[in-house]
Amino acid sequence: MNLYRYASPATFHPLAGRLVPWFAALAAALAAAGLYISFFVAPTDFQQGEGYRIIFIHVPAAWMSMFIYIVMAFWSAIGLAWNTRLSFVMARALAPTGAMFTFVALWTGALWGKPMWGAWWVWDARLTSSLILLFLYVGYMALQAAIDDPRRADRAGALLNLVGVINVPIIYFSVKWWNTLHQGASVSLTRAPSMAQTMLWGMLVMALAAWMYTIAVALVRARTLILERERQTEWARAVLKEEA
Amino acid sequence: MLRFLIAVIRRDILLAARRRGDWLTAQFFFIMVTSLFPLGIGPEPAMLRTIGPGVVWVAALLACLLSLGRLYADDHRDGSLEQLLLAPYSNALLALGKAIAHWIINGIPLLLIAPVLGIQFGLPADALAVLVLSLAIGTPVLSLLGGIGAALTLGLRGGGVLITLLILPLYVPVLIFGAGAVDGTLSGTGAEAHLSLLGAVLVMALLVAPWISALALRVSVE
Amino acid sequence: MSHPPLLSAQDIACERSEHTLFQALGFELGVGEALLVRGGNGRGKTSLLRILCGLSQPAAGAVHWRGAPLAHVHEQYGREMAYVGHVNGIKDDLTPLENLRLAADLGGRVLDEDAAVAALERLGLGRCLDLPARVLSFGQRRRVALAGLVTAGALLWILDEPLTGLDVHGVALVEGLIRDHVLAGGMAIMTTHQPLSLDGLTPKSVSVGD
Amino acid sequence: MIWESWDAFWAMGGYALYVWGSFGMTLACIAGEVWLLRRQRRQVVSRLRRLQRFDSQ
Repeated sequence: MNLYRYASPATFHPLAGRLVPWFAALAAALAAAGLYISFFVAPTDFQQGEGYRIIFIHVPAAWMSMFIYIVMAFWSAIGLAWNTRLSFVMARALAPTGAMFTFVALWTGALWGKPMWGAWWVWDARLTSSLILLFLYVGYMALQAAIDDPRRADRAGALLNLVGVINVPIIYFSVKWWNTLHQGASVSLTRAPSMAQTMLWGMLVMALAAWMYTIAVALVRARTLILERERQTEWARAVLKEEA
Repeated sequence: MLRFLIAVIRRDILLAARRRGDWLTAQFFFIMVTSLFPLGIGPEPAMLRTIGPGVVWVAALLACLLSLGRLYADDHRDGSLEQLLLAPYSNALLALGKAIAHWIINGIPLLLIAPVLGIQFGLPADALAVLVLSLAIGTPVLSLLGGIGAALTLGLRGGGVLITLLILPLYVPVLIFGAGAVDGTLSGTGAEAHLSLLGAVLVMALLVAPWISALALRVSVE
Repeated sequence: MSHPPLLSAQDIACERSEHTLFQALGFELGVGEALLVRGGNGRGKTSLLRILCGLSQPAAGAVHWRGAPLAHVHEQYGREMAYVGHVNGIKDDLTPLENLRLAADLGGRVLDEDAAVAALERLGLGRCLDLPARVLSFGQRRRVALAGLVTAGALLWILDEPLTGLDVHGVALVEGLIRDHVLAGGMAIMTTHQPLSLDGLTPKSVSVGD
Repeated sequence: MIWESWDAFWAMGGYALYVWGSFGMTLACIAGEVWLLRRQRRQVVSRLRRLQRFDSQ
């Protein structure tokens, strides 16, 4: 057995197992603080009333949906450049959470749009590019699901991910361009008129909570993926014996 | 190098010429999809003129995707893809040649059909010219990006649907700039900005897509 | 023989979906030598040949051609190596001669039409020159692919089950083809399930997966 | 404290459906993901153990 190649998954699995509870706890604490700020510290908006409190979910979710895709591309690039399996696994483990946050951004955008714009869905630049980002996530996951050979799935997914990340700014720009041509500027969710300091803090704390949650969830998913792939190895056998 | 590129293009054109049935399918699909829209929406001329550019462009995207499924699949099945990959030239050159061939075989006919379809939607002459021009700049991008999808989904079950899922989101900028150019002409705001953005997208696709397609082919053939 | 080895494989390993097909496999091959890859079904013979072609990457180890890793000499190796896989790689819509012409174009060579016709005739395809490959039998299409070896003028032949689908006469023809090539200073690597007799030539052999 | 009563808090100044719909869906998504992950982990572990028993026989 070539020890070097198996060394990193074998150490990653228990390490990730130990880290998960810490990240989960941090996520819970930050989320509690963020919710407190969103509901009890941030004052009522004079224009949008209480409805604006949706941004404390919407904006962090929209940020996360972008960040996670970029982080995935980072892992994909590392995996392709240095042929490290763990980075492919990390990219793969992040995708469902990224898709989840994209969905949340769309959902909250729609719920904000109904009272503010009078329609559940408006072809606003941000919502539209979020929708296309969701398509990109879905495509990535569908490609991975369709390929049985993990080696090919890793690499094919990574390439698609990289093409996607090159395209995201172009898509975003084109949608924005299209939007300004077709309907002019409307009240934007993120450019709320009174962007007070407390609101910014609330969104930042919520975004941090989302980050910690994402890390915890991705680590759990990566552990499972690695265990599945390395089931033939000594350490995986030992882990399976321990875990009931 | 150029010789290899030309050899690849000539090869695909020769093969397409031997199988004209396959080739005509995508063209007729393009015609039928566009002709269905007035039936679904109603023959009101002003309405048709507004949606015309978008409909023609969306149909072009779909027709392109329809033929992309076979870009590498036939060669993969009969083993000639392996021979192409082993040829003494860069694989990126192969991917570029395949994309150019795809554009000549499937893209250029779209350009020729599009004005006729534009007339169905009551587009004026200047808008028709811009429509053809935007398709001329935009369809090579579709072939180049689509090549990546075709390479990634090579030999997978449900590859035909999967490629749609992977590639359509990447086509969004082309659709926006392409249809936007025609819209710009119709509304009098001009098409130059759209066309130059479309040109920029084409340059980027030319620089990046062949390399990624080549890597994807390597991954899929392995 | 004291020729320096042109092709060398060191310590290569191959994995397919989670399990190891073979590992620590190595050999060297010089001009005028042939190598027979042995092993049962599903043991990785084809995988080994594809690694030697440069179509797949080994999970460990490396393959060198003229002292350089395959990935660095892709273009040179492409000119000096010819591969016939278990699918023939010929186009059904083209005639045998057109297929050979296409292969030459893509390899950057000019096809000597007379030599190509001679090669096809040598393989018993003289009567099928103008028929599309679609109407040929499996064995005949195999022969077209093998005729491509002759016209490719490559130094190293890598053949995956070259005898599959051939009748007795065809087997003898192909054996003769391989023998002539190797004795004339060529190299060949092949797998086969059938007994292979190359008079006056003893191939090296390597086993996978046991 | 910016809320006059808990009722006012839950009513969200008339935006209850939208605000609680957003936060509720987010919570549901997170809970769903965590549940799916746990289930997946359990399934994978039990499947691999079965495979292992099969291998060792």
